[in-house]
Amino acid sequence: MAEPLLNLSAGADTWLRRVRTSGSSSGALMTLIGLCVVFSWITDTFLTSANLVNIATQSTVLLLIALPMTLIIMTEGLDLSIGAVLTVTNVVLAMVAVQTGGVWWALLAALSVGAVFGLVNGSLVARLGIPPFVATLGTLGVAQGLALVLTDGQSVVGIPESVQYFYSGTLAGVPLPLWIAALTYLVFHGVLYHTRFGAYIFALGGNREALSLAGVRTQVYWIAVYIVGGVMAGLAALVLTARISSGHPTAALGMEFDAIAAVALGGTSFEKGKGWLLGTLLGVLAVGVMRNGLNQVGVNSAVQVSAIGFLVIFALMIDAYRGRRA
Amino acid sequence: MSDSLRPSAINSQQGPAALWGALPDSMQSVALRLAALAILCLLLSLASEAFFTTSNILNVLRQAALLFLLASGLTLVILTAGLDLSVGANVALSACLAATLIKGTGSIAIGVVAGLSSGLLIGIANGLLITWVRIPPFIATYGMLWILHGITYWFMKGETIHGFPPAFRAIGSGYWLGIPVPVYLMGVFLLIGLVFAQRTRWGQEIYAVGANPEAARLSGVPVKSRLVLVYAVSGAMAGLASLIFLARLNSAEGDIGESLTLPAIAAVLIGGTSLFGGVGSMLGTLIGALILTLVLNGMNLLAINANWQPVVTGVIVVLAVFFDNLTRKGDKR
Amino acid sequence: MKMKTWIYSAMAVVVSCGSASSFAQSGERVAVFTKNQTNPFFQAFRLGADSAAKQMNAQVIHYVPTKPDSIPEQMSQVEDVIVKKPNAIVFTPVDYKALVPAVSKMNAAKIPVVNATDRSESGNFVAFVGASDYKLGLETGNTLVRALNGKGNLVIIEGVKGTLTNSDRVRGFNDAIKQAPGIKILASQPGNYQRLQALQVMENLLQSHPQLDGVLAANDAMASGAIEALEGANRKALVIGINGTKEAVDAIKAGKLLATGDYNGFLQGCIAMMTAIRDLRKLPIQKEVIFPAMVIDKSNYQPFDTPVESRSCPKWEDAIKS
Amino acid sequence: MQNTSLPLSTSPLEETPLLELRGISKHFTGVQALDDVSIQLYAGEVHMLLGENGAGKSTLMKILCGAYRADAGDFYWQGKPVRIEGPADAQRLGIAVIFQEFTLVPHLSVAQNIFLGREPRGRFPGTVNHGEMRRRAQEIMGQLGMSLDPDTEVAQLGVAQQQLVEIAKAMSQHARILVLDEPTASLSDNETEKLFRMIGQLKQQGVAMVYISHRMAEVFSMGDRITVLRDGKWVGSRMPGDSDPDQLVSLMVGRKVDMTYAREHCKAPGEVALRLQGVTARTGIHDIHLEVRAGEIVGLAGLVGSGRTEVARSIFGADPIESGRVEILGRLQSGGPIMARRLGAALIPESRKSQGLALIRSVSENLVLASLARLFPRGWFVPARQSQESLQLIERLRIATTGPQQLVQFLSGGNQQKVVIGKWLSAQSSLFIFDEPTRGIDVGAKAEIFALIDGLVKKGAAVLMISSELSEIVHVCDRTYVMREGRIAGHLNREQMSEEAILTLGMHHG
Repeated sequence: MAEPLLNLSAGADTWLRRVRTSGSSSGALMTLIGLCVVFSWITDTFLTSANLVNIATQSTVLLLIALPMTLIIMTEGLDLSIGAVLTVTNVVLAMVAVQTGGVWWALLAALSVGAVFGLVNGSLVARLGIPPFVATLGTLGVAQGLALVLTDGQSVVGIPESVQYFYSGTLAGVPLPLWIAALTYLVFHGVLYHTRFGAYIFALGGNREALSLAGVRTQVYWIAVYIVGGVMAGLAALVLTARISSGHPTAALGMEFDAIAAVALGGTSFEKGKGWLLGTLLGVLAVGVMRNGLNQVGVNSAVQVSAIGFLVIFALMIDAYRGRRA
Repeated sequence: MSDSLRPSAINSQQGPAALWGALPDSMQSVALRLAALAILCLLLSLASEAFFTTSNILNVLRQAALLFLLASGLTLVILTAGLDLSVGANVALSACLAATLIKGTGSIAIGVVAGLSSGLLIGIANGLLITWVRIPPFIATYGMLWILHGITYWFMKGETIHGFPPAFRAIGSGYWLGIPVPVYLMGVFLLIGLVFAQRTRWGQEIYAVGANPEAARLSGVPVKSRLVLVYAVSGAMAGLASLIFLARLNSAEGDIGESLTLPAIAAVLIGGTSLFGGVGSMLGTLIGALILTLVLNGMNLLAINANWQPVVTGVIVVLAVFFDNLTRKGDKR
Repeated sequence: MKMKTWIYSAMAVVVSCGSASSFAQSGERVAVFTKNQTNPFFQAFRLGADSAAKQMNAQVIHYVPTKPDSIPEQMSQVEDVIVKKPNAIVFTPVDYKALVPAVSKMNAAKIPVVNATDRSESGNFVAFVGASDYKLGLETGNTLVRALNGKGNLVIIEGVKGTLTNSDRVRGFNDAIKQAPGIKILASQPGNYQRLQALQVMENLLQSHPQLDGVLAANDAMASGAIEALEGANRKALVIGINGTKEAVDAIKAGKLLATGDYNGFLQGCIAMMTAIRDLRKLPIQKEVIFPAMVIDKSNYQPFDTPVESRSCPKWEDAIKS
Repeated sequence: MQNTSLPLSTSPLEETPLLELRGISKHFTGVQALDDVSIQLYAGEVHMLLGENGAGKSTLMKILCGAYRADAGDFYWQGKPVRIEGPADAQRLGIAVIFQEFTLVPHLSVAQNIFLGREPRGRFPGTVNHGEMRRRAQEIMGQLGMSLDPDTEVAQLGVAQQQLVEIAKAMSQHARILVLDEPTASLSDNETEKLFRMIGQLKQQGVAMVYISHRMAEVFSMGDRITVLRDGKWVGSRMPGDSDPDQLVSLMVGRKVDMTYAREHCKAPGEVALRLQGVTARTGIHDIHLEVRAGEIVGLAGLVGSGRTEVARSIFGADPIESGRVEILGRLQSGGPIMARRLGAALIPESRKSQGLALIRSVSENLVLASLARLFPRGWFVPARQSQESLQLIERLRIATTGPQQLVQFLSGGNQQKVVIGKWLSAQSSLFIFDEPTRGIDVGAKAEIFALIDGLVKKGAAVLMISSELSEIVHVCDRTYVMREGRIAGHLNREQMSEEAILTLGMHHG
């Protein structure tokens, strides 16, 4: 899936220069290319357009939560709760959709529940000074429990067709989730590289003191980053609910670690506000290609489990090796 | 206060405030947590009469023992501002390895040695990945988690190994003088942990590495080998915990340790060990493990719907660290 | 440069060693989906499918989610496999409602599907092979009621809330108990089909209920968890499980477990695979294969005592008769 | 530093100051940081602010830029009363401060840093007009004679360039008042030249400047007016014409201190404690030959970036060397810091806080950090032994602390440096490498540190001292090497040593 190179007002050269400077670590790029070559060499069904679309569609949900995770990690933060929040918003969206028979109220409910969790995360970190790992570990528990309480363990069914359309439907031949993912990536790209909020995210990670001295209300933007995380979990819930056409109390538990791994794979570092959005996209695709390829080849599932671990460590080794040399 | 070089007047507060002020930071946080633990016990014994029976207390101690053993190794890791997400998977692999060998060779000793050494080797592998290949701890141990799960699934092929000799099972579910064996192990390793952290040179060096690794390195402290040591200990403790799990469950299957990693980390955080490194104690972790187990036990006794358990655990972790921030004097990192 | 070539070769090795095993046999290619890699029941199911395929020299590829019981992952595996167009699919949905879209994808791709173990809520299938959870719950419940001769307190340890197997089995338990007024249900708590959670739930239940005579566990793993808890607290009670795993049979032999419902993963695997292959070869098949609810106890455990690996599938004819 | 080319201008004395602070006080828990301080800032004038650390200079600066709120006192802008309670007020008035730790965001471009918080609006709400921002950044940098590409990431710039970006950032806020906190602390000479020329231009544009410095030469060459603070109180204001360095120092310290630290120099140096032969390392040092004998204080002078810290780190094994030999007390040093310590070497690093101390640990835990192996050989840690050792050191070094249990982060700069030295005394080192031992320490404490170093040498230790204060090198060292661009440019023995000689050897030729 060609990454949309459209960018708003900045000249092309600055974008490329930014890739060269912050894109120095290309562990994800090399891993992705390596995997594609190996899999297309081993099985002919890998490099078919149907399969590639397949990988992209499956990776949509992970991308939708990996993008905000990139911003949060760039502010030297972390969001362990995004997987559980995605689960509880999936349940909420399903329940409201079943009640109202439509998708819009359900989406609104999911986005607002996500925003509330984001606000709680942000306030705990920004106002009360609780380390992000601890704060979001707390909200992880709360969201996970809430999903169980709301459904008492039962999955929510009877999802109206209008919701399922968001996964099965296509627009101009391209599956809807791909449009959602591409549009979201563009918005994030625009926000991070072309808006004040984006510059402040770099500053929140790079030098928070400088931001407050510049007369900017840092607390507001710091909390906003976590709210974006929550809201994106709500949006991802739309695609997830459409995909599994139900709300399930354990649907996306553990997905937060996949997101963090994809972001790290993509070269965003845990300190000093060094972030690279395209890297995250590559990281998500690398994970998707790995899983799909191994399924295609029919590799023993135990080997598949280990392969994911090797993938993460390999990519980081490349960065550490290049980092030391560069 | 001018930067004059006259030694300033000794701390002038009088009375209990002086006593409290004089207590070093770590003692204060442990004292606070003991108070919280006492209040929790009081509330629970009022709420349900089944709580304060010897059999329930022993039951809680045994459950807490397992959590503490895993969390004690983790405490040292978090003291160096690191993290070990692979402890759960380590327990799974070590338990399955030990189970297979005990069943295969019939000798408990071989199984126990296998379990401990597999845990230790995994810990050393984590340490080397982090110090030599320089991968951030969070990601290195996350990758290791998947690799270990893969190996366990491939190794066990979905089978379960069950039925172990009573002598082996004793270390998990046996009683000695009326007290469950794991509780003794908890006591022993609490002592070893306290002594190692507070009373040995290596313990002091680990605290220093957590507080400022660069300053430690430039003071001639072998930072890299201390980090490998810390992850090795965490792995070995996971190996030990896996044996007790195996003995208690009397069977081994692929995802035995799956649900242990986050509670163990939570116990360390509730115990007051700071994620930024350099601050924390083994005693705190024990209290953290007790608080966590007591709450879950209390909820079961009061027949509160199990769905609420993750919610309560999450809230406790946040509250514990929040109070720490309030009480810790000006340690804004 | 050096680094890149090194990675490619390492990747190739990892992938090729995994795939070599599945190219060995020839004949039809059947994809088998199971829920997870840790529950012995599904391991028996996979072995049953393998032995049936070997008998009828077809080729089997297993697809199991890396994260146990992960709905989105099984969904992805289905989508990936459809691209490869296997000849037939044996499908055990992680969740009988959530995986319906996956089934419709298989139907759209015109791949014949045999539904096994958990009956999917909708979608057209060549056949359904499984046991009746409800009947098993009922039979095992009655066995315990008879053993307690109609009087006493008991607890139910449920499986994973929301799964079809769990709700049917628990319904069976409750209906059995309704027929015996003397039996009182003290509590019904979930153990999520996991040994450790069942152990902890049981330990706490033992604290709050001094007088406990029987335990109905929705699967064998939880039954043995309950047994460990009872031994840990040196208390006695009659325990019943379901699935008929090797471990349960051993426990019955040792007198710890009263009885277990024969869910027989191995046989389900065999019949499901045979049905799929026979359908491909246009041989007569049965649309619905429901195993009778057999309760294994001290009296009849011998035939079930052989280890799963060494069993082999019965012929189609005599399997259908039983 | 001799007089720079700038004429000593006596600025036109305007009656009403651009900004007047009257009766400013600020109180922190237990500390009266500022007590009734008044100061007048005139347009087009460089107002020098002197005072020991903790005298209240940085607090005054933070109040000026709105980071702190004054407890009492009022502000008059061109005679009219105004309020400064937050960064926004200061910005509105045009007050900009350049701190020592730069307020720059590493992974943002130069233009983005300059306009942080005040980005020009783009087409859509919230977006930034990059083209406009880049153009205005170029325009400002042009006025200040800078030739940086506005799109380069700040992380890729050197210290000097980053400082220029800070100043451009201040000027982008149409700053009428510019506060500079020890701007030349880490600048090379020609970079300092460029800075002074820019300050001259700003004076022409009528910008009022507050210049904080510890370097007397700068005070007299650049200052139009001098104010001295001590213990948070105003102690006096002078014109450069009617005062001299010694008078200012005594004002700052409040007691007569002999500025030049006299010490009788080593007559008979012992055998060789440190020898470097042809040492080259990837960190940018080439073919280093030097020797330090027991009983000697040998200087290592040179401009910022000439590789002095890199030499120290290579000796101590903190950075690997590519070729050449390092011998400590006659034995080859081929390992890392662990081996260096075992051979008896000690490194007092450039930045105490990040490389020298564990701030959240106690004084005694820091003091024994390098001697744990010696004090507890069998591994058994005895707290009594640790407190006994640290009490001894606290006494010997006269460290001002409430007790061995106090956390190091609550000590002043001078006392923290003493803890670092104490750490190495406890390790019984005999070769001491000091890297800028008195940076960020005031005059009073400096004398104390030098007395300590002299004490070490008198007991037979060898000392290699790196310092950017030429007067310190000349007064304290027995002889000195001078480095230039990663090489040893020359060696000056006792007689040849003078500030001018060092400077000429160290200056970039051509």
